[in-house]
Amino acid sequence: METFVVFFLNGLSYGLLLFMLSAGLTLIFSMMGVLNFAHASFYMLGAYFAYALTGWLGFAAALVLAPLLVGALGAAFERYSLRKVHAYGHVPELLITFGLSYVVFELVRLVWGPSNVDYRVPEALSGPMFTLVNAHAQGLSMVWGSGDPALCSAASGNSCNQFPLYRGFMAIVALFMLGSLWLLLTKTRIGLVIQAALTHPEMTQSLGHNVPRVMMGVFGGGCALAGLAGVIGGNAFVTEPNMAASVGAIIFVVVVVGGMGSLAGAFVASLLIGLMQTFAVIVDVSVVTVLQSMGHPLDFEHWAYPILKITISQMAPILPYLLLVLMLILRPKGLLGTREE
Amino acid sequence: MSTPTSSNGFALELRDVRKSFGKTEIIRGANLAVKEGERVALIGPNGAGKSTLFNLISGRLPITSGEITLHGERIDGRKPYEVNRRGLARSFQVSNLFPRLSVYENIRCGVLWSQGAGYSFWRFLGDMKKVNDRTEEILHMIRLDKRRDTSVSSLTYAEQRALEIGVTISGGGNVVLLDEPTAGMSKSETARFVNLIREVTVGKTLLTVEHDMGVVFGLADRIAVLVYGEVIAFDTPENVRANERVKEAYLGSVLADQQAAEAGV
Amino acid sequence: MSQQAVYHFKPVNLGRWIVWTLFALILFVAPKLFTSSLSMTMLSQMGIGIIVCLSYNMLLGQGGMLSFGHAVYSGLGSFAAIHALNHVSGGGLNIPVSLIPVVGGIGGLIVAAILGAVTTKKSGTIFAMITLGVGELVYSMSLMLPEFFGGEGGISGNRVVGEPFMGITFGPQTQVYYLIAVYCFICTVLMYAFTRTPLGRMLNAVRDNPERVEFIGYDTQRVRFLSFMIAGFFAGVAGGLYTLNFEIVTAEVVSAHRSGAYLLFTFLGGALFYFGPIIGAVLMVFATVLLSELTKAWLLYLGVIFLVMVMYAPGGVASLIMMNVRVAAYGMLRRLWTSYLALAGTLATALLGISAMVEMVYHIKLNEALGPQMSFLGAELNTRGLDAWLGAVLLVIVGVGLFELSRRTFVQQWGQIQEEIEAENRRRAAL
Amino acid sequence: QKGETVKVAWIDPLSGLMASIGQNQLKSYQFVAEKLNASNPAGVKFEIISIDNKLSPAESLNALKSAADQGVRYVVQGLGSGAALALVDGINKHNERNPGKELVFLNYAAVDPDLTNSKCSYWHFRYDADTSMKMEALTTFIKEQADVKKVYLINQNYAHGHQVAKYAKAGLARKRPDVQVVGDDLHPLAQVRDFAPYVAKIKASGADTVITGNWGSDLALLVKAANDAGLTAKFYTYYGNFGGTPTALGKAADGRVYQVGYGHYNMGGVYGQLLTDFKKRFNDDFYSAAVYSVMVSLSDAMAKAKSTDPVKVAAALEGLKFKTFNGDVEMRKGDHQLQQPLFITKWQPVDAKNAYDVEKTGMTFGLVKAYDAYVSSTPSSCQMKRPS
Amino acid sequence: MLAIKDLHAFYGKSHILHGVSMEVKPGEIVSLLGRNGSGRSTTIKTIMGLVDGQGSIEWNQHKLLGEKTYDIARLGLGYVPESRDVFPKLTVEQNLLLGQKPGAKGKKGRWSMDDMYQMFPRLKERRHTEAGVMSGGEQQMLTLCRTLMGDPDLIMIDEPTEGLAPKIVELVAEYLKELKRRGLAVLLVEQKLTIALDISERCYVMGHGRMVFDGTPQALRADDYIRREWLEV
Ligand SMILES: Nc1ncnc2c1ncn2[C@@H]1O[C@H](COP(=O)(O)OP(=O)(O)OP(=O)(O)O)[C@@H](O)[C@H]1O
Ligand SMILES: Nc1ncnc2c1ncn2[C@@H]1O[C@H](COP(=O)(O)OP(=O)(O)OP(=O)(O)O)[C@@H](O)[C@H]1O
Ligand SMILES: CC(C)C[C@H](N)C(=O)O
Ligand SMILES: [Mg+2]
Ligand SMILES: [Mg+2]
Repeated sequence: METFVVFFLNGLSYGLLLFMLSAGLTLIFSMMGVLNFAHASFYMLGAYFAYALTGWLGFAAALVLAPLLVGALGAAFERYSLRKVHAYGHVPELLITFGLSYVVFELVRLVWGPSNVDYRVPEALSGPMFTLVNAHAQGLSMVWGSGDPALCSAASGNSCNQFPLYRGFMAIVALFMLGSLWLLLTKTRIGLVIQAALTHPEMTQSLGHNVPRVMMGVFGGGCALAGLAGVIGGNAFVTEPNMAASVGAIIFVVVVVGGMGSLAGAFVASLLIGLMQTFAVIVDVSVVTVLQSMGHPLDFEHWAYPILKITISQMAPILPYLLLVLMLILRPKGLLGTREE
Repeated sequence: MSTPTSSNGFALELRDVRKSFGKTEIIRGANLAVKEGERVALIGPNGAGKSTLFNLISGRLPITSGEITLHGERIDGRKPYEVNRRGLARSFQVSNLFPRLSVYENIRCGVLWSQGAGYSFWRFLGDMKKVNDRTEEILHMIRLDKRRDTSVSSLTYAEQRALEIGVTISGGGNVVLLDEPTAGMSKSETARFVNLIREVTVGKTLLTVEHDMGVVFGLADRIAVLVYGEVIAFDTPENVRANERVKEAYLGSVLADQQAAEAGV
Repeated sequence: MSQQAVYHFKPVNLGRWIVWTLFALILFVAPKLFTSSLSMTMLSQMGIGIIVCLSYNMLLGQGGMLSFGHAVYSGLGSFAAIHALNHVSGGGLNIPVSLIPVVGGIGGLIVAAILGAVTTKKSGTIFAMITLGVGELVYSMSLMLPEFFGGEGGISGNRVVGEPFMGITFGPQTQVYYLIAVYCFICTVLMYAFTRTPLGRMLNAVRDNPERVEFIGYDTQRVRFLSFMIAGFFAGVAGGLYTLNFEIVTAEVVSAHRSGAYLLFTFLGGALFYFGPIIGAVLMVFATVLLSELTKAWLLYLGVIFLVMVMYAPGGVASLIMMNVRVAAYGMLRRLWTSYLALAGTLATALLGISAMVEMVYHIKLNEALGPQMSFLGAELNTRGLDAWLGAVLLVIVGVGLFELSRRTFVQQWGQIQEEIEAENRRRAAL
Repeated sequence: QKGETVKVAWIDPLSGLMASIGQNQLKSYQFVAEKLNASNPAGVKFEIISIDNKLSPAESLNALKSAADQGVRYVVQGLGSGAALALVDGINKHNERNPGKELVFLNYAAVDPDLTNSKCSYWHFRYDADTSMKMEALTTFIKEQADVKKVYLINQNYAHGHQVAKYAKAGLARKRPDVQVVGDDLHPLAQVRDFAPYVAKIKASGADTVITGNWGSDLALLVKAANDAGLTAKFYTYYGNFGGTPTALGKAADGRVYQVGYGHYNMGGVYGQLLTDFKKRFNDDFYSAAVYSVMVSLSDAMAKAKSTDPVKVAAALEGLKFKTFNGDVEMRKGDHQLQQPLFITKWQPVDAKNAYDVEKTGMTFGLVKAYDAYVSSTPSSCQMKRPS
Repeated sequence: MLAIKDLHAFYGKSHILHGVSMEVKPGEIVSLLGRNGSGRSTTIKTIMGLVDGQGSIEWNQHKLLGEKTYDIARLGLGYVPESRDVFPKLTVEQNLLLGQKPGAKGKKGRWSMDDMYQMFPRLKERRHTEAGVMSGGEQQMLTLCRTLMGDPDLIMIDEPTEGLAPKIVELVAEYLKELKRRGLAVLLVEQKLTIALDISERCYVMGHGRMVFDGTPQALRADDYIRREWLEV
């Protein structure tokens, strides 16, 4: 039970982080049809800007300013680069973001050096939010903060699991993102304008909509979201030049599994993937062990042994890709998507 | 080319065909039997389901219930390419071509299957005399010889429509479905197209949708009227024109008469 | 009219013979001109790259299928080939080394048949995403299955096995190069031939308008699937050649990185023209092998080149060439050469300044151990001194300024020429 | 050979996952070369030519070709056994096919035991201790730790990680059969972002000790997640000192991270001097001390062979006994594996005895135990083919 | 209010309009006739800023050439393209919603959504359908209404009756007159001569990118030469 709760919380909070990361991408992908390969680069920029700003103005200021800066850069990129290739179709758009990701990577390395920077969680947000105590006498209980050290000491025989405060903070920001995006998309016409412009840009302009500006806004907004995720993910994990590459592919999985164009889908997919990956880690089962428990041990020499001996927990981090492939084959629209292309 | 004849003499037959999208039923039990070699025009108000009916016949959409036969053989439930291989060709209301290929290649694509090229990747197109001759022939028929190497995107609207018809008939299907072939054309062009269509469908069965009564009366042996997903009349042009229900649902009072008059009917 | 006759006479075929002969000739003499062992490996890799990029373009350019996982087919082809090679050395198999690439091809074909059955069911973004997922899966699996993929060290083999045939052992790189060149030539011809077959043409049709294809008797999925397998075969052949060239195959051959490189450089070369990927492959080898050796800032250069190319020449290098060929065909290229000279000169000046600055920054960041002195294109620069920086800035300012001037004249000239060509075309059409 | 310039090609990553480590190592080589150029027994001048192999085996082979073209005869590499294995293979073939242009491979960090066992080569010399040797030292240390009862293995799912797990299990079974291995996890290389579930799993298993061969972000993230979840188990690592990781460890990991290596930050002597100078110059840590051994032995061997000819130098290197930062060491003749002492250190705040501040964290790796070379020496199955 | 003088227009390098001049006065229905390819659509597109032009286009003292399309639209010009261009993935209602110009939300325009539904009940029936699957004729109705939602002072309609049933065509003619009654000016490009001549006050005939006729419908009906040379076979 205790383990389950801990895993569930971990899965949930990881899922929320994934959502944070992919929210901006969903926004851009669904509205502009651009597969922004540089999204993770903007995430990285968010982290580095936050690192630089924290040292100067403090974390709170960084939390606000870094995403704005990243958003401005994104908008500028849209204005001076992406827009030029828009007319040539989606492949060039994708490639130009590809190129951008190289440039950002190199510049970051040049400016901040090739290894980790010391960007850490601010004091006020570090430490545990609550502790799950499994005491022999009372069963499972929850204590705010780190709990009484005596309660968790080895001598007491109780086992404790702490849930970091920062993860709670992360979750709140993710939910805030979800809420504001949802408002933006449902309460304004921006979403409609962009979808219209996607198929018929000229017509949309003929109806009096300033399509270029809206596009720039959306791209900048999406990048700002990535930047915000960077501010928060950068210190939760490590801030280094490879951080972009390491999340690059997974966020595409989230967006696609959720259904291209569906914010709710991205949300559900993030949680699903977060939980799935987390729980997969505890499942030390493989075809070999299953066969064994059924009384048919597989010979070590069997040709398929190497494949069949891989346990689900070993596969955990690649399960999302499996999910992606299966999802696209069985339900190309994605979980909550409406469009096929 | 000999037209295969079916047991009952009908090239195309629809029996109680129904189609719903979600809860709305668009085609509500349509019945139609087109004889071999006959030219039929399908008219009806906007949204009556004419294009939908074409989509059902050509296999683009599955029918909800009913039966469609081509030369006596059931074709409902088949994929579009299977229906096409059995001799049914169709055009589209909005030009639906291969934009990056030249005019010549567009037609050649249409010709390939019927000349047995299949999926082969061991024979050169250049060496396939039958294919190329047939392509030239069609090109000539639709009078685009001069534009053979132009890419589709730089054709004028009328040329695109002509090519649309060319691609449709190039496969040699003997039942041809045309969806508003002359829409958007000026009067002179329209007249030219009526002739063109007559010419290229000699010996074939034709089913065409049109809103221009001039074309309809100029082309059709019989007219079917589709209203709200049902065929409410299927008769000779004269009788259809006189039909009060048709007048009320579709023709209106002035325009149709004028057009018909101009076409000399 | 005689004009008419000229029009119908097709001199194209003669031209084609010349082009192919020239291609063969280049393949033949290249190693005579560039003899160092690095240039030999680079030439070999270009030959391999040409095959892969052409096979990739079968999907991208000709079929409109954006694949993020093409390395899976070339890579698994490589693995098939290395296992075959080792079986040959082990005596379990008896095929000449020169046919090992075909084994790779068959490997690629089989993998493409299995995976393609799934992926080609869809098109567009969905196809792209499936290939991305499949690519990641295969790559991850390759590290988890050391039994087949050899783990981190990969699997190595020795190409010098079996009886030498007419003294050919495939030991020296030159012999391997010529094997690659022969395969490269044959594959290029075959893939070109493919574009002239019914399937090749229908692949274009499917790219342009899959919906309509269904109404002229073809099954789009079938067309995509068959072409996908053929592309897989050629990718596999390239993979097999890779095996012979490096004699070691590691998991990186199936990595997303590789797939990405194929995509990028095919596009950069020009996906719209048959020969575009050939240029792309040559650039790919220059960029990854040579550029990274010449400068530490190669990734930056590469990224920037990409941005610029995609923005200003979305048709790739090939389209730039073809635009000029068109001008030349109307006999007007002569008028441009001064402009080109000016453009090149000013651009070179600006680039010299920019790269000097980039290199100095990198030197300061990475090579401090060697002191502030660095050599750049033969010149000694002091990265701490003001003069080097000032000089570089000056170069940039002068270069960019003059470039802008010559660009304006050029654009004007170019526009003029295009207009004249249009007019000429209309005149000819009216005849 | 006096006054001759010897070109040494450094073939390691400057881009990709290990770029940051690579840049540090390149600087280390340039730095040591400069020191030795001032004076060395052979009186030669070293010139380091750096070639980025992007962590790729195939690119390493390209780099090798290019190095050979530039007249290089000595190759150093270390980051990634994959590239090392490719290089060994490539050099064997090169030397066979190009007599008179032999290349010698000096490996300073690639630790796959195969390199000095089944895949051993006459042209390859290793200056780091391989996975099995380090594990030998670690398990000997654990043997003396009574509080170790439950051990958890977590490693990257590739050759290196597999080997760490394998040798750990074997070593523990031999030396501490009472210790229970409560978990043996493999996760993909550099793909895991959230280690929280792994940490929760470790916690649930009740492990008091974690052994991991992880490096780079895989180690940093693992320890970070452990800190967050309040996991108090001790971590026995191979690469805790690699650039960036100490920063990630931070104060929170105080006393919980052990590391095995051929040297340590607070050993003073030559290494102490190198560390200080390097830090002053680059504001970075000189963590791969093997670089020094490589260059010193190379110069010694040249002096001994009285030549810079790689064939003669290789012969001189075999069985060479030389003095380096961690004492008198020997390049074992049978497999070309350097026999040197190993040290167990612990992550702790700087104090009087352990004064070297790592990455400005206020922390350092303090010595807990030193082992002589024989302790960690492992037998080799190498059947060296020597050129006749 | 709209005055065009000596307008030249280009698609890339090909010169399509060769000095077109025309004008539309407030509350007037003007039709622009000509064969396929004579440049009528191009004229309208140039006015909307969708094609590059040279010369002068003036609209209530504003120079339109060089302005951005959306600014031109906001000045009160409405455009209904011949290619229909409904937004296929949006519903009918969303399409209409997009017709409203940004910033004009509060302001009450001449037309409401209900007016549109009244005009074409068929649209109301299908208002939650994706516009892309609607029948050709329905799409035609939708584009007309969508532009009206933006409350333009001049509406330029390119072949509004294409693909409409004869009865609906008559209806459309009625509506155009209704628009005029509400004070709109209409610039109509039409193939169906009967209708065009019936409802318009003045007409222009184009040929090969030039104006070849300018006058009343009566004059055109009377001018056999123009009709034969520039309109019929
Ligand atoms: N995929 C679909 N989903 C929902 N409704 C559809 C779909 N396809 C067609 N319809 C509806 O079916 C009705 C009939 O459309 P169809 O295109 O067949 O009309 P039509 O008779 O061809 O009209 P027109 O003459 O205007 O072209 C329309 O109201 C349309 O909205
Ligand atoms: N996008 C384009 N690129 C190049 N030429 C074009 C383009 N669009 C139209 N044209 C050419 O411009 C000329 C005028 O076309 P336009 O569409 O204005 O004619 P139109 O009078 O509206 O005729 P239609 O009845 O075909 O709509 C034609 O010759 C056409 O081929
Ligand atoms: C430098 C180390 C991180 C490399 C690691 N020992 C390997 O063999 O892959
Ligand atoms: Mg229709
Ligand atoms: Mg027009």
